[in-house]
Amino acid sequence: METLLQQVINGFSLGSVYALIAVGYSLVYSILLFSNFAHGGFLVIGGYICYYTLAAVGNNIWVASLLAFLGAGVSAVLVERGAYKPIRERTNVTLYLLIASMGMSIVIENIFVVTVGGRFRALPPVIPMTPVSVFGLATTSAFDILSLVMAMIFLAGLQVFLSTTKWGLAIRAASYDLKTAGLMGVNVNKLISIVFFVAGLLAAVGGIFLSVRYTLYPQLGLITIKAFVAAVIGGLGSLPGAVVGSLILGLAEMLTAGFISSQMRDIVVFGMLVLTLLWRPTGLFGKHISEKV
Amino acid sequence: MLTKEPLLSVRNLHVSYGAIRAIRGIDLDVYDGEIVCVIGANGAGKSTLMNAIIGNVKREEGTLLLDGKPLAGRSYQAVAQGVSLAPEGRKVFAPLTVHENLMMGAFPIKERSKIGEDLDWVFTLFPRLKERKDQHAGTLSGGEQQMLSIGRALMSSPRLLLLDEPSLGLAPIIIRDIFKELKRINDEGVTILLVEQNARQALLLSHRGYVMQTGRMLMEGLAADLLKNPDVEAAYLGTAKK
Amino acid sequence: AAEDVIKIGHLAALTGDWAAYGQTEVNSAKLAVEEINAKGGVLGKKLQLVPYDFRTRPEDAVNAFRRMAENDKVVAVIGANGSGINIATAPLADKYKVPQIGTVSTNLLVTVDEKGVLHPYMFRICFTDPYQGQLIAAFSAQELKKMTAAVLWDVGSDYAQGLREFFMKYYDQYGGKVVADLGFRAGTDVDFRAQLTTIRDSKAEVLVLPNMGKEMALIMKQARELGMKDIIFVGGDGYGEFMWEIAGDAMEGSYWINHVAPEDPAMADFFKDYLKTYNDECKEFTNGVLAYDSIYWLADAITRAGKVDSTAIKDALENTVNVKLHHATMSIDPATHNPMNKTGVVLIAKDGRGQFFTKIQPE
Amino acid sequence: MADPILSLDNLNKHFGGVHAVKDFTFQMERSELAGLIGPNGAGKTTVFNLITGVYSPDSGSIKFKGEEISARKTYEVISRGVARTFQNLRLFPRSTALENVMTARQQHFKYNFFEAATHAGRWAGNEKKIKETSLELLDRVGLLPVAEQAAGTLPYGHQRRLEIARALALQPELLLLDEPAAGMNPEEVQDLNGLIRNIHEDFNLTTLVIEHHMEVIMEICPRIACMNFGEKIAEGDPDYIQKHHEILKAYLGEEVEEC
Amino acid sequence: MISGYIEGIIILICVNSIAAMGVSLLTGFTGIFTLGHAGYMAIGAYTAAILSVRHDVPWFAAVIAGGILAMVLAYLIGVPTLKLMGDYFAIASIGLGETIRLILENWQSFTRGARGFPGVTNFTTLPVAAAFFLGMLILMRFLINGNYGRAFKACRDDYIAASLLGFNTSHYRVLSLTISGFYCGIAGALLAGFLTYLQPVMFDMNKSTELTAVVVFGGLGSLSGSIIGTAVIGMVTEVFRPISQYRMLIYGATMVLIMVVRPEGIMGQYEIGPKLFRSIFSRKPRNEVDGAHG
Ligand SMILES: Nc1ncnc2c1ncn2[C@@H]1O[C@H](COP(=O)(O)OP(=O)(O)OP(=O)(O)O)[C@@H](O)[C@H]1O
Ligand SMILES: Nc1ncnc2c1ncn2[C@@H]1O[C@H](COP(=O)(O)OP(=O)(O)OP(=O)(O)O)[C@@H](O)[C@H]1O
Ligand SMILES: [Mg+2]
Ligand SMILES: [Mg+2]
Repeated sequence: METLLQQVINGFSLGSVYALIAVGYSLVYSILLFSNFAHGGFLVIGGYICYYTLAAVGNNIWVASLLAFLGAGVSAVLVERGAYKPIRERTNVTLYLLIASMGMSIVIENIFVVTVGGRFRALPPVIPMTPVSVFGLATTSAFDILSLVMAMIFLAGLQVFLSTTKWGLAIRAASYDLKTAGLMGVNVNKLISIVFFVAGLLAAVGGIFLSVRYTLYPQLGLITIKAFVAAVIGGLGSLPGAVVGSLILGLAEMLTAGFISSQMRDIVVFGMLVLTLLWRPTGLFGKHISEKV
Repeated sequence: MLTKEPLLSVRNLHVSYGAIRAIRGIDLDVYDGEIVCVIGANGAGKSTLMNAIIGNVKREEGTLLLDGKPLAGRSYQAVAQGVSLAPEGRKVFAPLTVHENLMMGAFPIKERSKIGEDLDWVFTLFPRLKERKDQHAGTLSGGEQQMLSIGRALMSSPRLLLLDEPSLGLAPIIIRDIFKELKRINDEGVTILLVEQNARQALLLSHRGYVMQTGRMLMEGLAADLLKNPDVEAAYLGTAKK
Repeated sequence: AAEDVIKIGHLAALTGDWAAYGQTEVNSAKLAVEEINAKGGVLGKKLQLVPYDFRTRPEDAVNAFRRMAENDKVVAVIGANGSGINIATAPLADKYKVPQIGTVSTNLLVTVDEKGVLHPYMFRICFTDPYQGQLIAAFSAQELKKMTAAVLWDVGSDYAQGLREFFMKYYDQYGGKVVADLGFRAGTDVDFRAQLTTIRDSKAEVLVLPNMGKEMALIMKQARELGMKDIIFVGGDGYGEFMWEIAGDAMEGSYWINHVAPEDPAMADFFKDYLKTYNDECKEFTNGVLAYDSIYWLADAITRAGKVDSTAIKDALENTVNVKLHHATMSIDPATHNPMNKTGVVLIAKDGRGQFFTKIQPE
Repeated sequence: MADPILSLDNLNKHFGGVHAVKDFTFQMERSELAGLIGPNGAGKTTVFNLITGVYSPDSGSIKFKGEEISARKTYEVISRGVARTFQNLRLFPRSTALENVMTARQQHFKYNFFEAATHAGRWAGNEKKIKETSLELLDRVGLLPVAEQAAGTLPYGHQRRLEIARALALQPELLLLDEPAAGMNPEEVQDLNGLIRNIHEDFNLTTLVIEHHMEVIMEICPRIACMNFGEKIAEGDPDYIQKHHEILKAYLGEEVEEC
Repeated sequence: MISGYIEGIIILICVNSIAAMGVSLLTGFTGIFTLGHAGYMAIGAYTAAILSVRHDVPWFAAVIAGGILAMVLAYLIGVPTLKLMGDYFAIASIGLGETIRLILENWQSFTRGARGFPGVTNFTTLPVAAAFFLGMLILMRFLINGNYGRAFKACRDDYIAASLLGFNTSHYRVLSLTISGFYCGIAGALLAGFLTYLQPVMFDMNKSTELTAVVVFGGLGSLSGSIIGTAVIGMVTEVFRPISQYRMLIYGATMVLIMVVRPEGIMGQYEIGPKLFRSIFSRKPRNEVDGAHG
């Protein structure tokens, strides 16, 4: 019983880190309808900016995260402007964007490899890691609670923005048809830049949390694959789906590793992904609008 | 009725798609308060002209003025200047509901009360849309989508309304209603530039008309004159009974 | 001109997941080359290092090896930091008759194939998986006298798989009992609390970690967070000083069975020079030291061969007896091309760094 | 009707709260040319979708050549001899006009996988025939000059005709045309009328046309059915339809009264 | 005589091209995007290795067996999963590819796990690789020219329209995946014979990504494009070998650059052949048409 509780808590804690990443990824997906594999890169950028600012200004997490948010957000916008915009202006086959984003993720990773080296670095414990006991039965840490809360705050904020403001509506319209959205008077490029900025910012939040919890190195972005899987389970483009999918994935990983087989952890994860999709081809929260002929 | 300065003036417009030169030097004027229609065979470049005016395709060459000021080259800026287009092929936002589509049309409008009024107006114009307020636009019938597309263009309260084949796929009675309504909108001060295959009805509605052929302007004149022109009659009006 | 330099190839992962280790290796080997050249080189010729990346992929390494052997005409190759790579390049070393020294390639199959036939041109400077596995088992069972152990290892790593296998074998022989044997996958797994919770429940006294540094550090940190206060961590040569940054206090009291100790007086100059030259500490010091000494070993072999000829160098490497290097005195078993009787150094993590604890050498 | 090729019996289809097709009964005799009209949203396209298996009916039966096809998959229906065009164009935009037609034409010239992979056996002969007949069809709809142009770059009216050619290439027994004249000017509509008539005569094809252009329907369709709100409200010859009070009110408007 | 180094590069390009042809059929011609085809290469590689080393099966038979097993597996996986569309299939295919690798890692008694499978004979010499490459290329070109090719493209461009032209689209989707599985299986088996040693990491997601990447920037729907793409990427990594650290940076930048400069890929949908030359010399307009999302 205690073990189960502990594993469930472990699962939520892992899931909440995935959620921070998955929300940003889903946000970009929801507008450009492609999987931005460079998302992991923004996360790493955020992590390194935070690391070096902390070193430079002494452990002031506020300044450091602010700079990290800005830096990752701006890099995301620059990547969009430099690499994606020329492509989407010429074609709407999203596969091209996807390959460009894969290339971009390799570029970002290796920029860090050649400049700061491949070494593993750890952020000082700027986010409290104090153990928190859950009814004396299991332990978690302040950190985990904080990351879950952060994920929820961002989710709620974005959700309100998307469903109640006219810019949110514009994002949804643009995700279907950029050109026609332009005909409605929407400055599509500006809109996309905003979306990428927010996504980059979210990635930086994830990057800081990941670097504090785990460690920081150029390949850290790899973990986003799991977050993608989570987002797909939840339904691509759906933000609540991204969060729910993340929590489910985290739970599944921990329970499998704890009770079934630690080696089979990923098999179960991917098996679950496939089964979910076979049951609901657009994920748990994904909308499927049948095409009218 | 005609003022001296045209509301929209197009001079020497050129547009190409790769090697295809879709528009090769076109001049066109639309005066404030007018309804002008452009007719021409398939592939003449009518849709390209509309898209070029609103900045949906890149203009290669040419000057476009709206009210004497340069017309912006990007669609969102053109919309802000008071131009709006109901594009060919409807182009409704399929995953959004009818209501959300109309709200997208009202994107440049700031005052909420104005949006509400316009919405009511569009709904009285197309009662079917009101019935289907919360249906996803992608599942509407062809004609319903056409109504939505026109309604959406009206929602931005444009000074210059561009319509690319508004009658496409509509039932005769609806076409008649829409043409009547266009007349009324026009009377209320909205200038209209119209592309139609339904040339006879369009000319009947319009003040002036242009005839396009393979990227060039073949003719222009008062609508009534064009209707009577034997060449136009033979080529574009058909021998439809009247 | 070209006659005056002796080219030595270096296969090192400079990109990808192992980039940190590979970069340190190249830096260290370069240091050795410069030192030797400053003292006049070998046989009156200067050494020149030709480092190639292999993207952590065997098929890339194979091309790199061919290029070194054919285009660059290297006389010998050191590296790579990964046994799998060496297994893939071993047939090429034999074919081109270019000797290769594995730096941290502990898999048995690097020097002999699975039928026991020796690859005449493959050597290694480190000890082997069975030997290191035995050292860990002996240390846990005999020195620490802890008879229940858990293993948590990277299923995707050949190194971890080998070490775990031999640890389990010898631990059993020494009378110990493995009460939990759990896996994970580096790369996408960074959270090990599920496995650790199971290990906590298994009441193991020792947690054996046959992995790379990042994962081991994360495991220790997360174990302490889960309140596993008493379990003793024992690991292998994946240890690196950078782990302190990640795991912090959780490192304290852990033991590491390694090739070398960072405070080894014989290595002090090297660490100092490294810091001076690269303005960075040599934190992946095992890789650094072994790459550094591989160059010295090679230089010695070339000198003994008396000519710059790959086959002669190979013979000289094979006949290495009591050659004094910095971290150890080398003798090579001609039958297996493994170093003989290399003592393991046990480090204890204390006061923020790895410190010499004891030497072990089971029979 | 003696031996109807197509027989729709009491079809019903709901979408959420919308009763798109309601107790719809309709039959077509072999080689008949009939029209289907009705206000926007009346359910005409849905009837086509039901026949071709894009949707399955909530209730009712669809018999084609005597066989019940309402539970069949789309491709199975098509392979039994039905072809259609689309209200919203559905060409393969990146392929050339010729390829578009050939893709449909090949359904009648099959060869097996082995022949395809080795170009042995029937491959060469069939490929040649596929191309020849496709070119003929393109010629027929007047698109031969643009045979090698990517379909997506053709003007709208040409794309509509290409769709007809592509549907014909299937050599169907029943052809369903969904607003073939949309986007055409009166002159072109006249050509289209001729085309539909010719096709109908030459291939002896059963044809059902949905149109809002009265000059198409009234001129070429001896029998016309009219729908409103999913129901069939009238059926008869053009004269009958043009005078039908309800149709005038709901669909044609007074304008037709004038003439 | 060419040097062994160049020979090695050519062999690898031949082998990778075979896999790329398979992915090209699936992604370029059928419009199904995959990120897991390294898994099928792994199946082919391990089958060929185990058969030839443990059971003394002649290498040629072992290679074919590798291809066939990968094909069968692709079929079994395809039937349920090809119901998924677009990115959903792509992300699921990551899972499938990784699962294959995981099984190889965990089934140590059979595959020796991460420590790798050594001792395969070096049967993939240049003539063997070249012969397979040519044979597989001809087979694929033949297949694509004609009914099957048009059917695949129809499914790619508009699967609703395709089914309304009488194509059983799910049949063609599965067929396409099955054939591509065969191609990747053969490629994997040849890789085993080239390297003589296998490790599961060789077939990780990076490998899958690379396969799809070369197909996309060769040009979707162009077989010769896929081969050119493979060669370009192979050359980029080799040419920049001396600046090892920057190599991957250049590799990634190349990927981005090709997409930005020529989003339709190096070859667009054109093939090297008489048609291309005719279209170059007659200067017929080549304009791009927007396809659907995805
Ligand atoms: N995206 C495109 N790419 C290439 N060529 C195009 C594109 N769009 C249009 N064209 C070409 O430009 C020319 C003009 O087309 P346009 O659509 O403007 O004609 P139109 O007068 O609107 O015809 P229709 O009456 O059929 O709508 C045609 O030759 C057409 O083939
Ligand atoms: N998939 C769907 N989901 C929800 N409603 C649908 C769907 N398909 C059609 N409808 C509704 O069913 C009704 C009938 O549509 P249908 O397309 O058959 O009309 P139609 O007679 O072809 O009209 P038009 O002449 O305008 O094309 C419409 O009101 C439409 O909104
Ligand atoms: Mg047009
Ligand atoms: Mg319809």
